Amino acid sequence: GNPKENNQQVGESKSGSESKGGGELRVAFNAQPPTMDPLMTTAAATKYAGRHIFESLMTLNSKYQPEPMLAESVDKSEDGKTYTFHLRKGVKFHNGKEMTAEDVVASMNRWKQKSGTAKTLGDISFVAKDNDTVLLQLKAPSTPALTILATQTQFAAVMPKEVIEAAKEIGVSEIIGTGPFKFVEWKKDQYIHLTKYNEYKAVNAPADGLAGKKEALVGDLYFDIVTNASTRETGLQTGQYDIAAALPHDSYERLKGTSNVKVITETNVALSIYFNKKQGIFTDLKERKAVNAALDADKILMAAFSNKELYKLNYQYMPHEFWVTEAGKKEYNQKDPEKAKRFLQEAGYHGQEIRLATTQDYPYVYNAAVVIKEQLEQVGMKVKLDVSDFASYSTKREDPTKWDMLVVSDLFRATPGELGILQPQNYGWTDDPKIASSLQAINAAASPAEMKKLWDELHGYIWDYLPGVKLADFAFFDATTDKVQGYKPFDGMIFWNTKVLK
Amino acid sequence: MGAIQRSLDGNTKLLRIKNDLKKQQRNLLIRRFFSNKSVLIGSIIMILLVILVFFAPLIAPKGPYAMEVTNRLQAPSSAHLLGTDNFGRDLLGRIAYGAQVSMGVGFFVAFLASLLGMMIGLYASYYRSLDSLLMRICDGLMAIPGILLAIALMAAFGAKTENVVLALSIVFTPHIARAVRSAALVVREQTYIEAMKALGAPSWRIIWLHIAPNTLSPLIVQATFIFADAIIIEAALSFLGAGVPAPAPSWGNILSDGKTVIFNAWWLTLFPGITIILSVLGLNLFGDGLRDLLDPHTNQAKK
Amino acid sequence: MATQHLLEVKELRTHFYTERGQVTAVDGITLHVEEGEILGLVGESGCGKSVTSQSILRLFEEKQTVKYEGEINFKGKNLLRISTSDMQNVRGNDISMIFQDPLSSLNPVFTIGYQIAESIMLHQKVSKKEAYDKAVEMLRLTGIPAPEKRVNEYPHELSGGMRQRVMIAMALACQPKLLIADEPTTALDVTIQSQILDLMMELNKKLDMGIILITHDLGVVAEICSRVAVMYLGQIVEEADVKSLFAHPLHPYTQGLMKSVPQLDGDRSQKLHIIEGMVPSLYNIPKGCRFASRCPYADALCREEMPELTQHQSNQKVRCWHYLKIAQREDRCDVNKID
Amino acid sequence: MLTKLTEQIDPMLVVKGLKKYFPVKGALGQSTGEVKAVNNVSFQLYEGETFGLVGESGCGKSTLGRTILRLTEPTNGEAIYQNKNIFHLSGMELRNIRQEMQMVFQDPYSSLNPRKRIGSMLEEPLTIHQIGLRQERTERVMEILHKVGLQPDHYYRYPHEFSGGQRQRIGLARALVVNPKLVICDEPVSALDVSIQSQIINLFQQLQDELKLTYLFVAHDLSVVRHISDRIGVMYLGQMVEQAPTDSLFSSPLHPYTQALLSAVPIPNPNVKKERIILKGEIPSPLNPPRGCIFHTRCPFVMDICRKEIPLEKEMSRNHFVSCHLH
Amino acid sequence: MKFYILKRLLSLIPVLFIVSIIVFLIIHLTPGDPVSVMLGQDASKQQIDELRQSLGFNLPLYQQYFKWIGGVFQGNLGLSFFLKEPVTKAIFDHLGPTISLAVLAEILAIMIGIPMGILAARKRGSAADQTFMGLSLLGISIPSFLLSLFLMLLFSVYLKWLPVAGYQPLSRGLWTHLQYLIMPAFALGTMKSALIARMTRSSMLEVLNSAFIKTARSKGVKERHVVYKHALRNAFLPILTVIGQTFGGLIAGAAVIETIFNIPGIGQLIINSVLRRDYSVIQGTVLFVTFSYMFINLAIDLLYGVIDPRVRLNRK
Ligand SMILES: Nc1ncnc2c1ncn2[C@@H]1O[C@H](COP(=O)(O)OP(=O)(O)OP(=O)(O)O)[C@@H](O)[C@H]1O
Ligand SMILES: Nc1ncnc2c1ncn2[C@@H]1O[C@H](COP(=O)(O)OP(=O)(O)OP(=O)(O)O)[C@@H](O)[C@H]1O
Ligand SMILES: [Mg+2]
Ligand SMILES: [Mg+2]
Ligand code: NI
Repeated sequence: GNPKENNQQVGESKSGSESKGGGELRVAFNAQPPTMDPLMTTAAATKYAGRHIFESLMTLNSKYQPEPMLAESVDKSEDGKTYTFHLRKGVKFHNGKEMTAEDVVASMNRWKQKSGTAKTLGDISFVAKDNDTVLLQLKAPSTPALTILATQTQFAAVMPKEVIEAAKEIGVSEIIGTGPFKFVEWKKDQYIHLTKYNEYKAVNAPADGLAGKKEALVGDLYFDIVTNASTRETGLQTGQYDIAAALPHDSYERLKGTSNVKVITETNVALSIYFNKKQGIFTDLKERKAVNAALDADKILMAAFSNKELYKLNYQYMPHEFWVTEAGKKEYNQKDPEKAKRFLQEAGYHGQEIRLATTQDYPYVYNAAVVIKEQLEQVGMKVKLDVSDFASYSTKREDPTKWDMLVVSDLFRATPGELGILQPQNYGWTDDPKIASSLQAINAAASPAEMKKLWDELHGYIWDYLPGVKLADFAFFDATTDKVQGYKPFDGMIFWNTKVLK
Repeated sequence: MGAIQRSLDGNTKLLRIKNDLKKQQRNLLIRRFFSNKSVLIGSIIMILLVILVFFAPLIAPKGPYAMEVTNRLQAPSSAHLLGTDNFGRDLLGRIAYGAQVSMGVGFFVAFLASLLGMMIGLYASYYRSLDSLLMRICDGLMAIPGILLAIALMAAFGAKTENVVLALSIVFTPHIARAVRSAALVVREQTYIEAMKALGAPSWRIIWLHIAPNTLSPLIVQATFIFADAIIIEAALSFLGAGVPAPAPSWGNILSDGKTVIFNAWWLTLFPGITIILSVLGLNLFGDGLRDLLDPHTNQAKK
Repeated sequence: MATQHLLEVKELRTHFYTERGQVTAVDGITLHVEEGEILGLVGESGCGKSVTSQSILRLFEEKQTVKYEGEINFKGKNLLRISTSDMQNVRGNDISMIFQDPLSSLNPVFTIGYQIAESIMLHQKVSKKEAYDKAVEMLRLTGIPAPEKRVNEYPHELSGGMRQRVMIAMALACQPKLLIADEPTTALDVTIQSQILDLMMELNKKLDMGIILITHDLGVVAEICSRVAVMYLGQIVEEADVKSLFAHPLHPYTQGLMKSVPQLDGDRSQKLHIIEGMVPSLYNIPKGCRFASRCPYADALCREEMPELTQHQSNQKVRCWHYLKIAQREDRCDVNKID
Repeated sequence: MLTKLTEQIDPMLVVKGLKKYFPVKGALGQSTGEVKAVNNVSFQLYEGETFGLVGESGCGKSTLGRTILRLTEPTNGEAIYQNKNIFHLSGMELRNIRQEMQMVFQDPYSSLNPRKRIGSMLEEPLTIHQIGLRQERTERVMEILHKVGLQPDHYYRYPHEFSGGQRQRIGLARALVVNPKLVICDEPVSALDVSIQSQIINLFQQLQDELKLTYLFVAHDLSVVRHISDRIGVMYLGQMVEQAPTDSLFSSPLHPYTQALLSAVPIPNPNVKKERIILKGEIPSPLNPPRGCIFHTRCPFVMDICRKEIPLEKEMSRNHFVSCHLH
Repeated sequence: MKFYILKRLLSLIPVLFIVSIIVFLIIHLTPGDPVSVMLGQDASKQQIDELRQSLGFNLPLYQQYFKWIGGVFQGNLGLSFFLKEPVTKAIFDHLGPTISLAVLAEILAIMIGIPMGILAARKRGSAADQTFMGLSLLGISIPSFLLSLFLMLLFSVYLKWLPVAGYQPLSRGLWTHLQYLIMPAFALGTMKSALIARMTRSSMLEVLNSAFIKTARSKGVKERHVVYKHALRNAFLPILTVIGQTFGGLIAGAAVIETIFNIPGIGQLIINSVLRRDYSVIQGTVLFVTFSYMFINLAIDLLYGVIDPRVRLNRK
C-alpha cells in the first residue's frame, strides 16, 4: 500500500470529528522540544510548535517591527511610560473560555518573570484596567518597548489565568492558547499533534511575518519528530512528510535540483565567534584583534554552509534594514595573516593553547570551528578543538575557566539590547561600561532616529572592542513537496496559511 | 634399571632427533600456513593495513588536516585519489591517518575486552562460588549504556583516545565473559582437567594453560565482532564529541561526516566503509585461519 | 556355500582425505556373511575394523571426507551404487549397527524411548504408541530392569552397561537382516557381557539374522562366532571357521594374537607373549607384505611383494607367502597350549 | 615378586571406611537423594604390590580411585599415606603427594587435552613439580615415550592422531614421568586389542620391577587381572565383597558374586563350553541400595538373614576376606 | 525450580542496587545537566540557576541519591524532567516499539542465521561455506546506518513499498504495525544473523562429528532430520546464548537504527536521555535494562535445561 495514504487515514480518523476536512500537514521536525511551555525554554523547537497554539499581545512583522496580535490597538502615553492595550474582543481560549484582561496580566507577569529579554525593560508592571484593557507601566520611557514585548525567544504567550496558577516549576501542565491550532497530543519522541481551532478569530489584516491574518488551512498538523536528517530528507522525497525542517546544508544544491521538491530558505541567523573576556588570553584586546585579522570568513562559511545562497557575509550585528550601518566595516573579514602575526607579537603571544569549545550537535558550528582552528594555526596560534555533546558544552560555556573561544549562532533580534554577545552576564562576559551605557541609552532613546544614531556609534565601537567576531548571516533551509502551498517562514516555521494540495 | 640410564651418546642422539623434529614441525607449520588460504589472504590484508598505519606520512605527505575549502567535496580525481571531504581535505590522507586511530581502537578494545572477559569468564566457570557474583556483575555492566560511560569518562579524564578504548572495553567485557564462560563450563568437566589436577597442577595453570586454549574459538568469533563494532561505535561517539577528539581523523568520524552528504558525496562513505569492511574481513580471515591452524581437529577433514 | 550371500563385500577400499594426503584405511576387503551366521572380525586396534563396518552402511560423508571403491552387495543390490534415500531405507531396517562407544553414541538430548521408537517408526508403519510399546519390549529383552520407567530417561541417567544395552535394543528393534556389532561388550563386566551375548545368539537363531561381531576378546569370538576374519592394517590376513582358526592359525599375526591372550589358567610368572615391532603408519605403508616388518618368517619376497589371500583347505584363507611352511610346522605341535 | 606380601611390612597406603556419596539434585535444584558410589571400603596397599580391583560396571571402582587421589572429596573415611591422612592435606602438601601418587584414566581420549601436543603434555608434569632443567625434561620425555613403546616423532602429534592403544600408553607415560610410587590404573587396557594389551601389561610389570611401583589396578578382564595382580578385591555396588591373594581367589572364590564373575569369563577356545552361573533378579541401583546384604537381590543362595542383616567381613583363610552370610 | 528462580530474582536486588549507584554517580559527575539543556541555547545564567535550585540539583549528591532510591523502593522511578511524565510510563511507552522490533529482528536473525550456519557447517570448506561466512563478515562490518539508508532508498524511495520511517502501534492493525518495522528489523536482523550464523556453524561443526550423529544416520534417519533434529538441538546451547545476548542487545542497543527509522524505542530513549541529561529516565531505564538482561539470562538458563537434559543435573 501507499504509506502516504495510510497516514492520512490514520490522521483523519482521529480528528475527523473536530475539524472540517482540510487534510493534514506532516512536518518532519528536527528536534523534540524540551517542553511545550514557551516560557520555560529558549529552544527554537518549542517556539515553532508553540506559536501555532499560543499568541501574544504584540508580534513581529516581516521587518521585525511590532504589530498587535491579541491587542486590537496600543496607545502610548505622553510621557512614554504607559502603554494601553485594548484587547481584541471575543477571542476564546481553546478550552472555550473567553480571554480577559486578567488572563493577559497573569500571562504577562509570568513572562516578565521568566523571560530574559523582559528584564531589559527594567522594572515594569502590567495592570488590568478593565475587562478588555491592560496597562503596561514603565519606570522610564523606552522606544523599543513594544518590540521587546513582541520578542520571539520565550515569547509572551497568553494563557488562561487558571493554567498559569496551576503551573509547576517545570512549566504549565495544560497547553491552552488562543492560536489557530489547538494542542491534541504530544507523543514523546514521536510526534506533536495539533488540530485546527475552528473558533479561531483571525486579525483582519494581510499576513506579514508573524503578524496579520492567520488561518489554519489544514485540519491536522503533525510535527513528526525525526532527528535524523537523512530520514527527513528521504521521507520528504517519498511524500511521507510534506515539509522537512532544517535539512543539512550540504543537501541544498541537490534538493534544489529535485523536481517535486521546493527548497525554502530564510536568512535569519547570525554566526559569530565569542571570546572569553573574563579569563585567559582573550582578555587582551590585541589577541582578539589578531584573531579578527587572521580570519577568512568566506572559507569558514563555505565549509559550514556549503552553498553561497545559504549565507551572506555581513558585519551587521543588527541586519534589519532599519539598523544597517557602515561603522565597523573595515574591521570585518580582513584576511590579513601578517597583521594578525603583528598583533600577536605585540601581545606577546608565545604559543599558549587556545581552547575552542564546540559541539557536533550543530554541524555548521562545528564545521566553522574546524576551519577557524586551521586559519588561526596558519598565523601561529595553537588551537585545541574541544568537542563535546551539547549538554556538556552548554554547561562548559558557563564556566570561564573552561574555554577561550566559541562559535555561536544567534537568531536575529529585534533590538540591540537583546544581542547575546553584548550581555555582561552572558557567556563571553562582555563587561564594558561603554557598551552597557550605550545600550541603556538606546533603550531609553526618545525617537527612532536617535536610537539609530546611538547604534551607529556603538556598532563602530563594538568592532573596535571585539567582544567577539560577527562572521555572517545564514539561513536554515526547509524543503516541501510541490503539493505544499503558502509556506513562508519568518523567524522560523509558520504553518498557518499553508495548505497541501490533494 | 638399564633402560633408565642411557648413555651420553644416546642422549645427544635423542636431542638431535628432537631438533630435527622441531625443524620438521616448523616446516610443516609454515607449509600449513601458506596452504591455508584464509590466513594468507587475511595476513595480506592485515599487512596492507599495517602499511597504511605506519606509512601514512608517505601516502599523504600533506597530512590529514590540510584544508582547501574551495575544493570541498570533490569526487575522486588524479589530484585526490579518493576525493575530498567537506573541508576539502584529502580523503586518502585522512583514511591513512585514520587507520592509526581506528585500528588502534579496534585492536585495543578487542584485546582488552578479551583479556578481561576471559579472566572473568574463566574464573567464574572454574570457581563456581564466584560464578553468580561475576555473572551478575556482568549483567549490570552490560546494562550501562556505552555512550553514557564514554561521555562520563571523557568528561572525567579528558578527551583522549585511551578513554574511548577504556569505555568500550568495559562495555564489551561482559560479552566475552559470557561466551568464554559457557565454553569453559564444558571444558572444566573434561577428564583431562581432572588429569591435570591429579598431576598436582596449580589452579592458575589449569585455568590458563588448559581451559583457556579450549575456549578460543568462541572467543575469536566474539573478539572479531568487537573489533568491528568498536570501530563503528567510535564513530557514534565521535559524533557526540565523546569519541576520538576531533579533528583527528578516524574511520568512524570520517564515515559519520560522510553520512550527512551521502547523497552528494558517495566517496565519503564508500571508501572508509570499504576500509572498515576490509580490515574486519582481514582480521576475521586471519582469526579463523589461525584458529584452524591451532585447532588440531580441523586439520583432518580437509581435502 | 549358498548361491547368494546375505552380504557380500568385494574389494572394498575406503580412502580418507586428510591434510597429509589421501589415506586408505580399508584396502581391498572381501568378505561375506550368510543368513544366521555370526562372523567375527578381529585385529589390531586401528586396523580398520570400524571403518569397514561403517563403510558398509556408508556412514562417512562422501565427497567431503571419504571415497569408497569396490562392491557391497546386499540382497542383490550394490549398496555403493544406490541413492541416498534408498540407503536410508536399508540403514536400520535391513542392516543395523551397534557402535563401539556406547557413551557417546546415544543422543544426549532425547529420551532413550524416543531414540528406540524413532528407529521403529522410520521403518514400520506403526503409531507412536505402538512404537513406544515395542521399545519397552526391546529394553525388556536386553535385560534392563523396569523398562517402562527407563524409556523416559535420558542417556546420561543410565549406567554404561545400560546404555550399551539401549544401543543393542535400538539396533535390534527393526529385526534387521544383518547386525553389525562393533565391540558391543567392551565396556561391560563379564556377567553382563554374557547376558548380552546370549541375547544376540538367541535373536540370531530366532530371526536367522546375520551378525558381524567386531571384538578384541578372543574368548567371545570362540564362544559365539562361527567364522572369523582377522584384519591387519586395512586388509584381511586370514579368514576361517572358528574351530580351524583356533586349532591352527596360519598367519603369523594371528598366531601372535592367539599367543598374547592371558589365560585364566596360565602361568602368572611368565611374561605375556608380545608381537615385536610397531604397526606401520597408514601414511607410510610398506611395499610388500604389511606384516613383514614384525614377522619372524619374513624374507626378501615378503618385503617386496604383497601376498594374495589364498585358499587353504576348504575353510581357511590366508594372506601369507609362507603359510604352507607354517602350516606344516603347526601340525607338529599343539597350538592351544601356549609355549 | 608375586607374593612378597608379608605381615611384617607396614602398608604403604591404608584406606579405612571410605565413603563417597554423590548428592543427586533434581531438575529443581533440590536434593533428591544420594548415589552411594563407594560405601565403607577398607583395604591396604603394600609397597611394590599390585592390587587388582574388579566388579560390575558402575560399582564404584573409578570413584574409589579418584577419591583416594582427592579428585573428588570423600564423604567419610580416611586414607593414610606415609603417616598422613590424605584427606586432611591441603595446598602444597597435597600437590607434593600427587607427585608420588598418579592415575591412569579410564578413558584414554578424554583424559588428553586435544589442543596439546604429546610432548608438551608429557613435559608439563615435570614443569609443575620443577623436576630437571628444560633440556633434561625433554630428554626424559623422549625416554618415557620410548619406554611405553611410542616413537620420538610422536612428540609433536596431537592426541587425536593416535589410536586407542597409543593414547592409553600416553596416559601411562604421563603418569610415570614424574616417578610416582603409587599408580592407580583405571582400566588401562580395556580398549586395547590383545597384542597391545600384552605389551602394556608387560610394561607395567617391567616398570614395577625397575622402579618398585605399587599399582591399584582396575579392570574388567579377569584373565588380565589375574595375570598382573598379587591381591584382588571384588567390588559390588560400592562395597568390597571379597578380598584375597590372587591364587586363593581363583582357586576358591567364596562370594557368590565372585563365583558368578569367574564362571562368566569367556574362554578363547571354541571347543570348551563352560557352565555359567547366570545371575537373575533385579540389578539394584546405587541410589537406593538394598537393605541387608547388597547382593541378595541377585544371589542364587539367598537366605532370610541376607535380606535383613549386613554381613560382616570375615577372614576365611590367610588374607582371604569375604563379606557373606554363607561363610 | 521455584527455589532457583526465587534465588536468581533475589540476587537481582544487590546488582540493581550497585548498578543504580554506579549510574547515579556517572551521570551526576558528567558535565551538563538537564536544566541547561531544557532552557535552550539562549537561556541566561540566572534562569538556569533558579531552575536548578527549585529542582534540587544543588543538594549534596548523597541526598539526591537517597531521595531517588527511596522512591524506587516504593516502586516509583521518579518523574522525567523532560518528558513531563513518570519514568515508568516513559519506559512503558517506549517498550512496545522496542519489543516488536527486537522480536521481529531476532526472528529474522534466527531465520537467516541458523540455516546459513548449518549449511556452511555441512559444506565446510566449500564455496557455499565461504560465501555465507563472507556474507556474515559483511554483515558484521557494514555500518548499520549505511545498510539502513540503502534499504530506505531501495524500498521506500525507489520501489515505494514501505514507509520511510516512523512507528504505528499494533492497535492500528498488524500490517500498519509491521510495515514500519520491516526495514529496521531487517537491518538489525542481518547484522545479528551474522553472529548467529557463525556460532551455529562452529557449534554444528563440533556436533556433526559426534558419534550419535552416526548412530542417527545408521538408523536410517533422513538427512534433514539428522541435521535439524538430532544435531541442531545438541548444538543449540551456544546458539541460544548468542540469541539471548543479541536479544538483550536489541533492547538497549538498537539506538542507531531506531533513530534512523524514527522508532521511539528504549534505545532512543536511553541515548536521548543521556544527551539531554534526563537523570531520572537514565537511571530508571538502566535499571530496567539491567532487569531485562538478567531476566533474559535467567530465561536462557532455564531453557538450557529444557533443551539439554544434562544441564538440569549439573546445576549446582
Ligand atoms: N575420519 C577419518 N579420517 C582419517 N583417518 C581415519 C578416519 N577414521 C579412521 N581413520 C583411520 O583409519 C584407521 C582404521 O580405524 P578404525 O577405527 O577402523 O580402527 P579399528 O580397527 O576399529 O580400531 P579399534 O579397535 O581401536 O577400534 C585408523 O588408522 C584411523 O586413524
Ligand atoms: N560425579 C558424579 N555424580 C553423581 N554420580 C556419580 C558421579 N560419578 C560417578 N557417579 C556414580 O557413582 C557410581 C560409581 O561410578 P564409577 O565411575 O566409580 O563406576 P566404575 O566402577 O568405575 O564403573 P565402570 O566400570 O563402568 O567404569 C555410578 O553409579 C555413577 O553413576
Ligand atoms: Mg573400532
Ligand atoms: Mg570406571
Ligand atoms: Ni614380577
